[in-house]
Amino acid sequence: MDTNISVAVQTTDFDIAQEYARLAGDAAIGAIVQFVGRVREQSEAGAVSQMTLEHYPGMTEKVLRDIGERALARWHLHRVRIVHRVGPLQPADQIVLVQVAAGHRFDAFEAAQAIMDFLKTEAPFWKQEATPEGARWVDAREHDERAVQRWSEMNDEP
Amino acid sequence: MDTNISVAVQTTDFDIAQEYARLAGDAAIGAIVQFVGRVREQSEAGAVSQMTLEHYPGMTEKVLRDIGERALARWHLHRVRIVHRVGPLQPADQIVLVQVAAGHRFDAFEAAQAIMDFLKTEAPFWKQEATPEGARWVDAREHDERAVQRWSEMNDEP
Amino acid sequence: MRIFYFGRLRQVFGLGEETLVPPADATVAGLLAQLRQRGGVWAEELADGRAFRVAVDQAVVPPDAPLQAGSEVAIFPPVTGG
Amino acid sequence: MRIFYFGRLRQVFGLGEETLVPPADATVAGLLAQLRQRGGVWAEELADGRAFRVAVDQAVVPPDAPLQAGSEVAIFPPVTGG
Repeated sequence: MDTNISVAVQTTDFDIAQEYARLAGDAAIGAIVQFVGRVREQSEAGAVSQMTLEHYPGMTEKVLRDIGERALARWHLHRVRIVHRVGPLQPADQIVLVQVAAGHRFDAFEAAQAIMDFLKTEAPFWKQEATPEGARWVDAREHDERAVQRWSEMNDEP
Repeated sequence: MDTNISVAVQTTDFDIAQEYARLAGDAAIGAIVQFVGRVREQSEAGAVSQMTLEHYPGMTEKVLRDIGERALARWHLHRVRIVHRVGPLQPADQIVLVQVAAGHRFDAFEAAQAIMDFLKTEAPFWKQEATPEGARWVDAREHDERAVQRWSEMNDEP
Repeated sequence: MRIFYFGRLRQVFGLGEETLVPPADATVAGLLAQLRQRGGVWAEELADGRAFRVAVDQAVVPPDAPLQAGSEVAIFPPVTGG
Repeated sequence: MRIFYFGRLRQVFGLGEETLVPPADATVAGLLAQLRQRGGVWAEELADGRAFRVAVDQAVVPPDAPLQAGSEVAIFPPVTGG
């Protein structure tokens, strides 16, 4: 299954057109979902002038790959790609890409959502925001914990 | 609200990078979902060598815009873009793009799914497939009818 | 009153468009009854219980919807885009 | 046994990494008890009921998970990526 999953953790930006181009010409694919998460200029704490993402090298890649494998085991998917940036980012910068290619749209949409929900609650990334009141570590959000319950079958790890 | 909705029905291809670039630098956007539907080489009827999409000019654009407006009324969205191709298409060709930009991922994912479900059941497009047994009009699928029930609030049109 | 046919119905009827005067009762149901009287594929495809939709002025309507001389009518199979 | 700290905990502890011998009972709970004995921010941040996670060899584990001399341990706040 591994050949269908590709993950990357990087300081550099990613290009959604380039990621999409890898799927070009594959006529078994009927549905592609690309999700992009970006830095917002506003958070619960107020204006954000910069965001810095820290991670746990090694474990991050392992968790992302594992999330991809669980998605492939549950839905009919052709390919899963997850790219997450780390380091300093500015408002409007891209943070994360989840790209899922499937035969049908239900699989592609559900898998992309589930991957994001798991990434938000399992992948070892931590955000620190620079605000007018100084630097602030972002708190984990309860609604992300609730969202991940939707996919309870995917919680049963071997 | 209209300025946030853009629809196009066209014979020419669309470019997801170009569509995405329209959102560049907007730091109010935290989540973007791009869905692309493509022609599959296999359908229930077997191998597909070509697909031709017919539509009802005028009504199509009206229905797509109305679907976008209902999504904007229900979710917190910054922008909705729907592009649908008509005419002859080959396997792996792009058929439809739904792009939704929002502050948060739940809104972006749900709205994109709902828009596709409504498009599949309301927008006046008809597919004809060329197969080894000859041309065949694609049948409407019951699971699309069921899928659209998920968004029952959006069915209450004025 | 212009009437358009789309998709499989356009092909089966061998007709994409025609112009008729509104039926006596000026409703969609009256128009469908009139078309069925043509017999053959018309009676077959537009029979009660067959899956087709009618739009008046580009919005799908129920059988009791009114028709006027200037109405734009369309009859088509369930949609299959996306 | 290497121990890593991440995110807010790394900052509060003023420490990203250290090397310790496994605790007497060779469990995560034993290690946490030992760290709390340092007092101050250690006792405070690692108190029962505080939200933090422990990973051993890059997988999140419960408090009764075993530790070995070669274990890679990480202690961190709830994750906030994406």
